[in-house]
Amino acid sequence: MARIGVFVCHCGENIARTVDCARVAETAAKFPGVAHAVDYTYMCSDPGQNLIKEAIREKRLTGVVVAACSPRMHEPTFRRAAAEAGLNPFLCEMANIREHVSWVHEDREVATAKAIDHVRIMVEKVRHNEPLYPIRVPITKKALVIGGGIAGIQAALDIANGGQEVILVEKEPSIGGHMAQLSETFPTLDCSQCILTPRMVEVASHPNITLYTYSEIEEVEGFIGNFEVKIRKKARSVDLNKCTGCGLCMEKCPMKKIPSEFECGLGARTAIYRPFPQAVPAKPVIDREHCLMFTRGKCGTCAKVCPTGAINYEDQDEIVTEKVGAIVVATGYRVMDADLYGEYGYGKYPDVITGMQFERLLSASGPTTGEVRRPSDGKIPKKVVFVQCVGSRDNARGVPYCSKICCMYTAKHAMLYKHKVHDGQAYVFYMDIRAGGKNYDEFVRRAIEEDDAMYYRGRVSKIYEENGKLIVKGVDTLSGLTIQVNADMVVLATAVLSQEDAEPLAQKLSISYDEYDFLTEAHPKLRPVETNTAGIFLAGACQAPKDIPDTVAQAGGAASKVLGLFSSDELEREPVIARVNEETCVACWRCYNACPYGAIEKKEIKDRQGRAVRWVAHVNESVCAGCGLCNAICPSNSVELDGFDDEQLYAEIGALSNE
Amino acid sequence: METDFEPKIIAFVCNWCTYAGADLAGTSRLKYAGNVRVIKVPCTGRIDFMFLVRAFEQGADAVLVSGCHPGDCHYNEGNYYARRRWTIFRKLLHFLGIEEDRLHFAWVSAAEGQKWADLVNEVTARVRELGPFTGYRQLMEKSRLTQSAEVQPLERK
Amino acid sequence: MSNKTVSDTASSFTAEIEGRGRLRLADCYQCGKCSAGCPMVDYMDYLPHQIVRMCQMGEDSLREKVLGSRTIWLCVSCETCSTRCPKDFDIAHLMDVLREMSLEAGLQHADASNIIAFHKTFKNGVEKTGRLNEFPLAIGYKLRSMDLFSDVTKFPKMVTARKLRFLPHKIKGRDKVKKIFAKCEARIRAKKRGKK
Amino acid sequence: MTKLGYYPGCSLEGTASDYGISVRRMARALGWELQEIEDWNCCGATAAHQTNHLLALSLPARDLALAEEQGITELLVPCAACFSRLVHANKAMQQDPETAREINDIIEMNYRGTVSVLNLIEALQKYAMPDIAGKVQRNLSGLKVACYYGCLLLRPPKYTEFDDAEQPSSMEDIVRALGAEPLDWPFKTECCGAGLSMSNTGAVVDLTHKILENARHHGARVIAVACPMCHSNLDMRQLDVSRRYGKYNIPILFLSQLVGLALGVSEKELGLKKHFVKATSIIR
Ligand SMILES: Cc1cc2nc3c(=O)[nH]c(=O)nc-3n(C[C@H](O)[C@H](O)[C@H](O)COP(=O)(O)OP(=O)(O)OC[C@H]3O[C@@H](n4cnc5c(N)ncnc54)[C@H](O)[C@@H]3O)c2cc1C
Ligand SMILES: Cc1cc2nc3c(=O)[nH]c(=O)nc-3n(C[C@H](O)[C@H](O)[C@H](O)COP(=O)(O)OP(=O)(O)OC[C@H]3O[C@@H](n4cnc5c(N)ncnc54)[C@H](O)[C@@H]3O)c2cc1C
Ligand code: SF4
Ligand code: SF4
Ligand code: SF4
Ligand code: SF4
Ligand code: SF4
Ligand code: SF4
Ligand code: SF4
Ligand code: SF4
Repeated sequence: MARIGVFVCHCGENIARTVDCARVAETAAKFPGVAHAVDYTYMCSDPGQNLIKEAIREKRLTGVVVAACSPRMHEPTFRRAAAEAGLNPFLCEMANIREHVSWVHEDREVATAKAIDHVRIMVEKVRHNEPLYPIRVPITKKALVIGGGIAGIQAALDIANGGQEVILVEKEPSIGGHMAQLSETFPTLDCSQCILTPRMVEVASHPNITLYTYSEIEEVEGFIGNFEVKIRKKARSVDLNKCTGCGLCMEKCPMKKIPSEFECGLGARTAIYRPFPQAVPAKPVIDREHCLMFTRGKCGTCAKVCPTGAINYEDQDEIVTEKVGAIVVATGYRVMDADLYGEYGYGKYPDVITGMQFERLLSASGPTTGEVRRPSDGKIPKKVVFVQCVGSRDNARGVPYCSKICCMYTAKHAMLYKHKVHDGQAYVFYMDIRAGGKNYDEFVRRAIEEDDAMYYRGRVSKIYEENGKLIVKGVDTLSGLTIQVNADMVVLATAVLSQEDAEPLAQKLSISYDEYDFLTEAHPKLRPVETNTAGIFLAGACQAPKDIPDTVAQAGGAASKVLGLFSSDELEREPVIARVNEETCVACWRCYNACPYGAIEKKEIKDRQGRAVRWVAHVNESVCAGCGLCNAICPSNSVELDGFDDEQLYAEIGALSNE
Repeated sequence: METDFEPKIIAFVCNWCTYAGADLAGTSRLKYAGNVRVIKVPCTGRIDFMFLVRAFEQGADAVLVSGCHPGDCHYNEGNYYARRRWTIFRKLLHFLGIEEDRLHFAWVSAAEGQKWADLVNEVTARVRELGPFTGYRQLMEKSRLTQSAEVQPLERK
Repeated sequence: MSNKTVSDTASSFTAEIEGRGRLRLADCYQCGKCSAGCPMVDYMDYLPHQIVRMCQMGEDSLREKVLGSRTIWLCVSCETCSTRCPKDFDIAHLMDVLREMSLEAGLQHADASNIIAFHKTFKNGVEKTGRLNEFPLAIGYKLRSMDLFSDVTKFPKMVTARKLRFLPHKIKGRDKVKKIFAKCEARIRAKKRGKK
Repeated sequence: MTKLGYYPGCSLEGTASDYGISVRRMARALGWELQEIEDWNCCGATAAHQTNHLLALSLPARDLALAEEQGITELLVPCAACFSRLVHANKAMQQDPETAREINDIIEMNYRGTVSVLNLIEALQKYAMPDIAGKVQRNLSGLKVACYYGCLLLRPPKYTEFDDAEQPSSMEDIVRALGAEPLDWPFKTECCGAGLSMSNTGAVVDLTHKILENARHHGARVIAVACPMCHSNLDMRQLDVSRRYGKYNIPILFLSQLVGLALGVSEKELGLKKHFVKATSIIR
């Protein structure tokens, strides 16, 4: 038999001015299951709370309804009071008669009637409430960072310096990401490698960081605080423990003409190679697709010359399993293939190149040691055309979004080109200049005002070669003139795209991604580094096109979220979660498909002999966020949401029937 | 139309957006019609069609459902599901002989106190025009006469 | 020509174009790629993207500028612009629509009369016989355009090469073709009235 | 034996009779049977297209409907302008039921959208490649050919669905298979302004000149085309171009003529004598 106590608050005059509180209490006293009903001036004051506590003890109350302000205001207060008096806090509810009643209605009769109804609703709810217990989850204090670009490096270092352990997984043979390829960086023009390499070295030597390069995520299971991750360490064919990085093998390898990925095809590498001289680890890997030992079964030169016997052609992929409590995804981006635009002749004319290739030409460590030379004949180009928005903002053949970084790096390119080729002329075709950021617009203006870059407002329609010149046909919409430039070189600012494997990775992690496969944050403004899967965070260009300052800021944010999570030993969360009745579940998987959090699992029911009998849905408590979608759509009424189950809600609706 | 008819409207609102929006109307001391009774759910995705039927059965003259704006759902996509189902809800109600204007869907965010107040006023005015709802009860009466107990309204608690 | 236009967004010009052409003018973001690649741009009075822009602005004062422009008649429907437009805006089709409207409104540019004469002759021929015979086409065109001398030198060679036939071939279904012409023209007229 | 529906179009019966003749002759040499649509009408070409959009769909729609009635599933349309109008109408009716209804109502027929339209290059790709190389009778080696596509065969790609609209290569493949030497040149898709040939000669001469000059610059001995309008512009207008810009002498061959020559058909049978720029001297 329910014994519910109703406590009606006056809130001084705030409620009592329009609501007849005494009458509310009197009426409530007569509701079925109500054992006690009083009104009082300030329920949240100490005496008010004591009134409740005493009543719980003395009247042996099985539930409490406080008719007062919004639960957003004082629900924790009254639940705490109930708990102190020995009542399960989830048996205490609030009826909102202030924000929803007294403050919004003037007529005393109307307000009092509504207050009575709101109390009746909550009394009915409490009559059907069950005690609930907060869920506690232990936390494994070790973080996984996926991707070793500047985002992953920064996040790993911040977490490690915060005193927690980190595992950094990078799929390439070296960490560094795109930033390692850049020459100098806007808006300050500092040398990219000079600021990046010290951090790469720090990662390698940090006692709290375990580095897995040439490795990929195979499988992720578990939930916040308790993930279990399988990592595939790809066969490197070089024993990292034995190799000293002397480089003899690379010197002697006969396969010398392989286009270097790091140089964007402008330079060559060997089959056993290090992507770039400052690579971390500074040890090579054998590219089995090109190595003669693997393609033809003969060579073995590297093994012969290696002084430490580090070469191992028999090396196999290895799977390691790690337990972690949080994950930071920092897998970065990829640059669009300009082949898509036949009218620009990329791939056909060697002197039509991408922005990333131009970075390599500008880089002191690049294929031309930092001199700007044409790939076709090595001549210094005197007229260079830069075309912005190639593939970006293009609904027809590219992507509709703005890639955000190319306006800035194009201005940088125009500037650096002029610094290197004093008698050269840069032309930039742009649609809009997007330079929002500290010192960004000033930077672009400098390219125009001091380094004489000629900016034309319009797109380019066609590029073709004639007598060794690249004829660029564009337009300047501001003057209404068509423009032809007879250029020596053309640089295309191609769109920033998500990684090719972003979607499968997101699915492994059960995090969401947008239609372009960029990973999605939980809220664009208020939770920009969290995903909607608890315990998984985002950093860098895997979330959206981003420059280095934004990437580093987000990486720091992700790291501090991880450190915050690791600051306690256990997680506690509200017990509003779904539960499946395994007897009635018919395994239709509607809930499984609908749950926005992937909280529903498929569970096998076994008989006594351990044979599988049937499947049912099962809710993972740690993952369920309590939205109740599953409850509403289950065709067999087999899922109930604790705290908002069908019985409770029908009771609440029933409370409104005309007597 | 009857002038002294005071409609009874049941509102299902989500905890994160509309409930908070209604709170804001309160803290801003906006005044609006007193005909709505609020039932809080975690998300509009939690709403079962039978809740609406039950509300009408309990004498509601109209039902109002309101949650977060699309894309702002606290549960990411909960209200997308809800939205998709709303169209079906409408059709089902129509099938049961309930006028479409007795079911209102809206988006009210936590910042839209004024919108909540306006919404309540609009819906109340509209239902006042429509008059009291009797259709569903008549329908049930009819089915009770002609058919077995199975079609009777869900048993009351 | 005035360089000033008074904002008056309550114009029906934009809506009319969009309705006829199933186009959404707002799609164009004025990148100019169409103009940059148009083969006829050197002969035009407005660049193709400027035509789109004026259609977007839609003021009635621009109706005459657009429908009276040379550009819309010089466009040869090569589709270069539509093929390369990053917004998938079918600007070549817009030109079709504008020509149609220009003719109806009687606003066509003086220089366009040659082109229009050619089109008229062409259509008349097809309407009568169901097929086109280029000899009457050439003669008819020359009569309409009063451009009697150009290309005259080529006729003898064409005739000896038996590239020109003097008597038009008439198809059996020419009544059907005639009816198609009548129906299409009636419908376009009806659509135009509907707009007003 | 390959059997194809055939829509010659007005030009191939008139000013481009050499194209028409050579297509038929080439087809015979390849062993194709062409079934001409009975009682076909003019597709409307650019004139209808430019001034009445309903007419521009209805005229070709009648031809498609006739073809369908006559049991044709694949329709060879050698004229690029007709090809363009026919694929446009075809796609518009296949993709949009509302358009299909409106047009069927105008033509008072019921076209269901079952015909697929092929241009000459597509047909050769599909039914003559790659074994055409084995049938070559005449040695064309060393003949430098600039393949000119013009605009209507390729654009807009969403309708034509044929080759790469910016860097096409299918005609080159055929020319190479014939033993000749296709050139790489950037103007192969530039427009020659053919639609205005009669009415705005000045502009057209300029455009034609640019194309001829570009081809000559890249060493073209002949230009191969698959469009009667491109042909009449480049061939007939070459006199006007020469008058204004200095002498040009580049024979313009229809692709069907080139294929025919390679297969050993005589110059006369292929209508080569009808050209303004003498084209009979290209083979020794
Ligand atoms: C031409 C050009 C010039 C630029 N110039 C500048 C500039 O001057 N200033 C500036 O601020 N920004 C510049 N940028 C932008 C800059 O490159 C990015 O902001 C920055 O690199 C983003 O870092 P990131 O770590 O997020 O991504 P990335 O650098 O892409 O790093 C991602 C890392 O993750 C690894 N990875 C990917 N997938 C997986 C996986 N599944 N498992 C494991 N590892 C994975 C990758 O191998 C890579 O190492 C430029 C960009 C371009 C294209
Ligand atoms: C018209 C307008 C529209 C905008 N619209 C959007 C939008 O749609 N979306 C969006 O994302 N952003 C928008 N913004 C930007 C947004 O307002 C800012 O990004 C955001 O408010 C920045 O937050 P903040 O906390 O850094 O600074 P502030 O909001 O300025 O907060 C700083 C606080 O510090 C206090 N303070 C200052 N000095 C001291 C001191 N010495 N001691 C103690 N306290 C101090 C101030 O009183 C203030 O409370 C808009 C801005 C404007 C002007
Ligand atoms: S409990 Fe709420 S309503 Fe009551 S006095 Fe405190 S603040 Fe006011
Ligand atoms: S030779 Fe041996 S030790 Fe030296 S870099 Fe190569 S693998 Fe390492
Ligand atoms: S075995 Fe392979 S990697 Fe080693 S030297 Fe030979 S080709 Fe190079
Ligand atoms: S950043 Fe600039 S260049 Fe890049 S897509 Fe955006 S507008 Fe275009
Ligand atoms: S309540 Fe929501 S989050 Fe929890 S299992 Fe159901 S659908 Fe998933
Ligand atoms: S929706 Fe219901 S019946 Fe279907 S799987 Fe989920 S719990 Fe089981
Ligand atoms: S190319 Fe397209 S988007 Fe650009 S100006 Fe022309 S019509 Fe507009
Ligand atoms: S279709 Fe007309 S406007 Fe477009 S590029 Fe060709 S000539 Fe120019």
